[in-house]
Amino acid sequence: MQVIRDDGTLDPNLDPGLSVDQVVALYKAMVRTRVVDDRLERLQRQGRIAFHVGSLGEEAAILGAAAALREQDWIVPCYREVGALLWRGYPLQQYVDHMYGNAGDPIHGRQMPDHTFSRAHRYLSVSAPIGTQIPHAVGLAWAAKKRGLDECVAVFFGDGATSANDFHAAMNFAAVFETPTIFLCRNNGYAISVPTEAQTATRTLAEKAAAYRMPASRVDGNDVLAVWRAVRAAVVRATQGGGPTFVELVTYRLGGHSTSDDPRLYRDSDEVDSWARADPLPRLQKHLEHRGAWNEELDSDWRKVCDTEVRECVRASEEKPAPALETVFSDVYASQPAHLQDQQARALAARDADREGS
Amino acid sequence: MQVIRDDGTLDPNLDPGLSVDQVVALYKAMVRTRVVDDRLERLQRQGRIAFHVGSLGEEAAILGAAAALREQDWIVPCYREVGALLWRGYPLQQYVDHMYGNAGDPIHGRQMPDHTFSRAHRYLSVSAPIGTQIPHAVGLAWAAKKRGLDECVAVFFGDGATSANDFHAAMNFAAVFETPTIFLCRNNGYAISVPTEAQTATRTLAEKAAAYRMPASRVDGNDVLAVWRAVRAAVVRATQGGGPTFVELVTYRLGGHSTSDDPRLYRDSDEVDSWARADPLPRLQKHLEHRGAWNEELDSDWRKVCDTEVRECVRASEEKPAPALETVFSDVYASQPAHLQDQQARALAARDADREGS
Amino acid sequence: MPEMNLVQAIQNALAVTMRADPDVVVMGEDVGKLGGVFRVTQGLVDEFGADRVIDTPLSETGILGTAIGMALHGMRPVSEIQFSDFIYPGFDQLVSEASKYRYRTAGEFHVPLVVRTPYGGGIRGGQYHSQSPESLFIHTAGLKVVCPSNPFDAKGLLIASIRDDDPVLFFEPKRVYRAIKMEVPEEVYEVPLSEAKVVRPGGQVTCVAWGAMLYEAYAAAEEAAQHGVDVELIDLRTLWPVDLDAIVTSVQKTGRFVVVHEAPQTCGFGGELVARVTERAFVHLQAPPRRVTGYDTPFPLTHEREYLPLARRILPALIETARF
Amino acid sequence: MPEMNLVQAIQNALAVTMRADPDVVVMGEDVGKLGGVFRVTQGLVDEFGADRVIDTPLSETGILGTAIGMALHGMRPVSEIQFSDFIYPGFDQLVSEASKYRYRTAGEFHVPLVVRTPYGGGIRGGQYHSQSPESLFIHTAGLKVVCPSNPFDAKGLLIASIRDDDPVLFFEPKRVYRAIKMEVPEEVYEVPLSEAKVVRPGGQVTCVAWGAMLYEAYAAAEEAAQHGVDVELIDLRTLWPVDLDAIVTSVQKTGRFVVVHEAPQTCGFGGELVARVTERAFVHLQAPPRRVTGYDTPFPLTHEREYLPLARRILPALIETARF
Ligand SMILES: Cc1ncc(C[n+]2csc(CCOP(=O)(O)OP(=O)(O)O)c2C)c(N)n1
Ligand SMILES: Cc1ncc(C[n+]2csc(CCOP(=O)(O)OP(=O)(O)O)c2C)c(N)n1
Ligand SMILES: [Mg+2]
Ligand SMILES: [Mg+2]
Repeated sequence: MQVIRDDGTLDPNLDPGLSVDQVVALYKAMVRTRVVDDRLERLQRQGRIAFHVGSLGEEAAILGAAAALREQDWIVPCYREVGALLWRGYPLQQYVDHMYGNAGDPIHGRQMPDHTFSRAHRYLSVSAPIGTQIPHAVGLAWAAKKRGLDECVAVFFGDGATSANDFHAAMNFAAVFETPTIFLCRNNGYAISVPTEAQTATRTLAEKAAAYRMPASRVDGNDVLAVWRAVRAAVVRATQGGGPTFVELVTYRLGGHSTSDDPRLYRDSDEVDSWARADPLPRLQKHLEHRGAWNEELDSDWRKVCDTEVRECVRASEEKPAPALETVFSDVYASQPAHLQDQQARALAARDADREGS
Repeated sequence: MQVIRDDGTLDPNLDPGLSVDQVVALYKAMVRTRVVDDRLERLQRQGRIAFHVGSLGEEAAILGAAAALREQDWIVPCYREVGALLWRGYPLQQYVDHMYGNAGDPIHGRQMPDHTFSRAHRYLSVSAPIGTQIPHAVGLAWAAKKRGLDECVAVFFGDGATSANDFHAAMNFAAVFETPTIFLCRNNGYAISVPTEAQTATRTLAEKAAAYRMPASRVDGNDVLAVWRAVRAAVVRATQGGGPTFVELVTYRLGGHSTSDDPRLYRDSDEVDSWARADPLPRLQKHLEHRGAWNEELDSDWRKVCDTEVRECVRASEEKPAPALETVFSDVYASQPAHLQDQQARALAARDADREGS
Repeated sequence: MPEMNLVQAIQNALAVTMRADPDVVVMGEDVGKLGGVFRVTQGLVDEFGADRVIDTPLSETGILGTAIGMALHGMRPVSEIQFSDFIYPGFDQLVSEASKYRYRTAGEFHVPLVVRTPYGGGIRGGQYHSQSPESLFIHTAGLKVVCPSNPFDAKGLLIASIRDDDPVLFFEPKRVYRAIKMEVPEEVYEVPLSEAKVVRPGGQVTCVAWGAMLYEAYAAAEEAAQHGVDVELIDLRTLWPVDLDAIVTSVQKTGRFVVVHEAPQTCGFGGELVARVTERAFVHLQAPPRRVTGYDTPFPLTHEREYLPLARRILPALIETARF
Repeated sequence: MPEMNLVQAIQNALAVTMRADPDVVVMGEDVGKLGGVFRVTQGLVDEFGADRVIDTPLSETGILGTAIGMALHGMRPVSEIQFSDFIYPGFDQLVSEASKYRYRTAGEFHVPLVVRTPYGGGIRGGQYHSQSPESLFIHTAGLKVVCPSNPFDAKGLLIASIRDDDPVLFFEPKRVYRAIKMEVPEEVYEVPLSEAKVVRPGGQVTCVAWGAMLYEAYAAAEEAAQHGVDVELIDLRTLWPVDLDAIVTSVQKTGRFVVVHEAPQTCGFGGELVARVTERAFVHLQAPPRRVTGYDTPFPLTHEREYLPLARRILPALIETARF
């Protein structure tokens, strides 16, 4: 499904009817996400942060979905969706602090970069193991239903995750118990080096929903309005007691899997170039210009604003110290048991002895 | 799909064309399986064996499939398919010895009853964890393919197993790597107390194959010729390089889940009665009588033969001693490591000390 | 006060907690109409309905993974794993998710989940209906592990576990389910976690056990007394975080330590206790600590009574340790 | 003789074994064109083709479960788990199936499977790219566990593991992958399993380590010498079945024992070794055995060097044990 035509006009039958301001806000969020991404990638190259996993080329899939959800709806992320978290107002400074694992990092440098979360923004915690978040989204939605709350839960995962145990269990439970869950499969063409064609024998990932008798749709994931439309439809179904929906967002990972990856080893540049021509940002920009709501000047100004913002955050983050060593030993349990008190005491002693030593 | 009509005649369009002798052999094997089942159930009631999990009502699904396979094809069992193993000539005495876990048990009483296997009969080992055997069947078939052997692999599992991790992984790998695997799903209506309708939101289990783009068929599992036909078709496809097939065998568990179960707690007798009218044995018997190849006298004679045979085996089994205590400590590794030599020595010493004690 | 066996006490603990707290739900395979294969949840679906006593599809990944999601929302799910031998398909959700969620969100999210599961041998269950996998979970930081030995403790510990804000593995000694009865209060009460209990005071040898093996250790201790060996027996009740002080205090007195468990010896919890006791009470030790455990083999069927560390294997260990 | 780092030695071991035996295949996520995320399998697909160097879908259950099936047919699959932190989705296949198949078929079937997986910290991998789960597999009867510390041993141990008829977990210290180079023969050779190696003879304290921590223990031992403490350092190489005699012989000489590992302390392999040493060499022990290990928390990122049992934490343990 595609809403934004190549000439920038909208398919009148599919136009979800967002106001210009809404679309401009979406576009700005997509640009901001990309600018932040770009800065973090440079920082990693410069060895100033350890790692980054970005969303280059997938911004429409991520932001379009985030925008289609309501404030009370939950987002259960994979690891490329920080754009959705920022869309909900998560402070950029806090995100950058997390990227540095410094004293400002809400989790005290306990996880790798890009492992964000925020209860205030109804955004669960990023976890590295593929697929584990999918049953959480079902349980979360199930709980909302049991507690009679008007909430639904959108969970992001990749094409590769459809092969995981947790995908199968989660899809089955959601369908059997009719939980208000929206399965957002970012089919970006690859699971690291493994192309989607090698991940499954099916032609599409939407086909997989049939095994659970779950309604499914497949949309152009680089068309932010098509994404918005499909996800909003799923929200409506979920809130009307229609149960779960599977949405395949067909997109492409324009960058490497992460800063640790070298995609040249497994895909050729022609493929990347052809997808670059389907980049969601220019497509939306064209539409906005067509609507007379955007132009080059506004664009470069906005990019500058975003870049300055992130540079400011980086500067601030680099001045912050490491988290206290004590933070290694807290939050394992609600209260610290004796064995962790011992271990913490010994770790602090070792650290101090060391300092004297050196 | 149904081949044997209610009047005992065959649907000419679907008749797989088995000879009378072949069908009689099948019928006799089904009866033998049931007689053995019945005897073992009684023995458990009498406290002479610890446990039994039977196949009452599912004999057509099991024997029809076994008969459709070729000698060189492998069977990967769930736990109700001993009928298929006996069909391949496994000695009944050995099976009964296993049921007693005595010195004649090939695995020295290391597993619960009904955990059979036989390399000679190309029949893998029954394992209690649901679904774990399914990826084995895929790997086994994959190996045969890699080694250029004309073998295919049929794996049995239940309706409940379709919810397991291993089912999802195995179906996906089989489809992606086009292994000669035949997925035989015995849909007997229940996973212990959970009806198939509560196991999945789909109307059939065959639908699940769509998630892997795997060809699937759904047949009357109480019609031994329909089962034979579907499984043989899958064998042909597999051996012609057509890859895996999913076959749903629609049947019903007329008995309890196992001798530990009490089905009255979760299903009413009307349901059982209506399925009892679809019992595969009378249906096949009627067909054979129609063919003039069978009658009441032959039937009761054969049942007597089977019953005497199993009683003989039971008598012999009950005279055999327990396996040697040493067998607890062997076969953990190819050769016994030091720590197990120690533990064995201590166990034997404890046992002897005990004997003196008492 | 009514008499209850272990099954009834656990059933009662679930019922009283569910009455008091609508956020408590029970989920698992066959927990509804059937009441579980051991009938522990029998009757609950009649009182609380299928929305709170949930028969799930056959997926431990789903049972644990969706329960974690419910817990993240603030509910208090009690998941049943039919046999602890079948917990492995859901192992990842416990080890990678439930155990680490609080840590990786600095407490912003936590997982008040209880996983009930029957464990252990002695019911002719063979390889896959007899296992005792507790040490795998004790090794996993962020999980708590509880194992009651009697109906009174079982009810109090289960209520405490459900009210606890961290994920708890609740191992039920299936061999004890209907073996003993005792008086259990009808009302709600807690037996605090991480408190061991001296069930038999003694001065010469400290013996630690839990669950079904506690009775074997007790029998062995009584018999040891006939041989003039005075054993102090401790019921651990909560395996992790363990009440190490209770053990060390006793060993400082006796100078001798024997630990008993069904699980295979190697990397079982016994080894950890021996190591901690040796580290904390080395100078008091007058004999090598001893482990009486299952063997390092899969769990057998016919010879399960030889495999299990029953009284007849514990007794010589107690006497030899005392006389070392 | 060519110089190789750990990555090259393992790559070479796979190549020479695959040339010699058509039944050896390599399978896992990204092992083909990409050559694995650590490039260990780089180039193999070019030499052996996609049928023997198999990029699988993203499923550890599938990678291990189908490999077991291949092994049951007589092949010798080498499965790669991209990080040992991600082995849990396939845990059931290893613990319930691979480990028990020989036992439950009295040897009629067996599973010659090798599971290669990078483990351990020190590469800024945080919670899910740093774990050391060896004790979970050591606890599981029927599995062998190997962990090389250097290129020469890695090649010989991997070849021995592939030729071994039992399932082997082969843990690769990712921190060492490119950290050291040494001469490694081009030809096929084995380093026998279950043989530990004394890498530094000494008389006062026995120190046991493996994998990446061996280098930390070595550095600490050298520094201890400056303080007049003479440490005997043993590289375990195979963790299970363990070469206990090598350890006990050394402890009988030194009377002192220190074990080092990255995994969390509780129910880690160190506790098992302390227990066995205490049982076997109690009368020789002149100081409490010590464990220098990871802490009982998830693996942190920023403070990973504080979390790891590096030389600066091992040294005081050696000295205090020697001077106890
Ligand atoms: C259980 C598990 N296995 C392997 C990995 C290593 N890994 C990290 S990301 C990834 C690929 C994921 O691909 P996909 O699901 O398509 O998400 P994408 O990165 O393309 O957004 C893999 C294999 C992991 N994190 N977890
Ligand atoms: C992983 C796992 N979970 C739970 C069980 C307990 N259990 C044994 S049989 C069974 C039901 C299986 O149902 P189905 O797959 O339909 O096979 P059937 O018994 O009906 O032939 C269950 C839940 C198990 N053996 N393994
Ligand atoms: Mg992808
Ligand atoms: Mg069934």
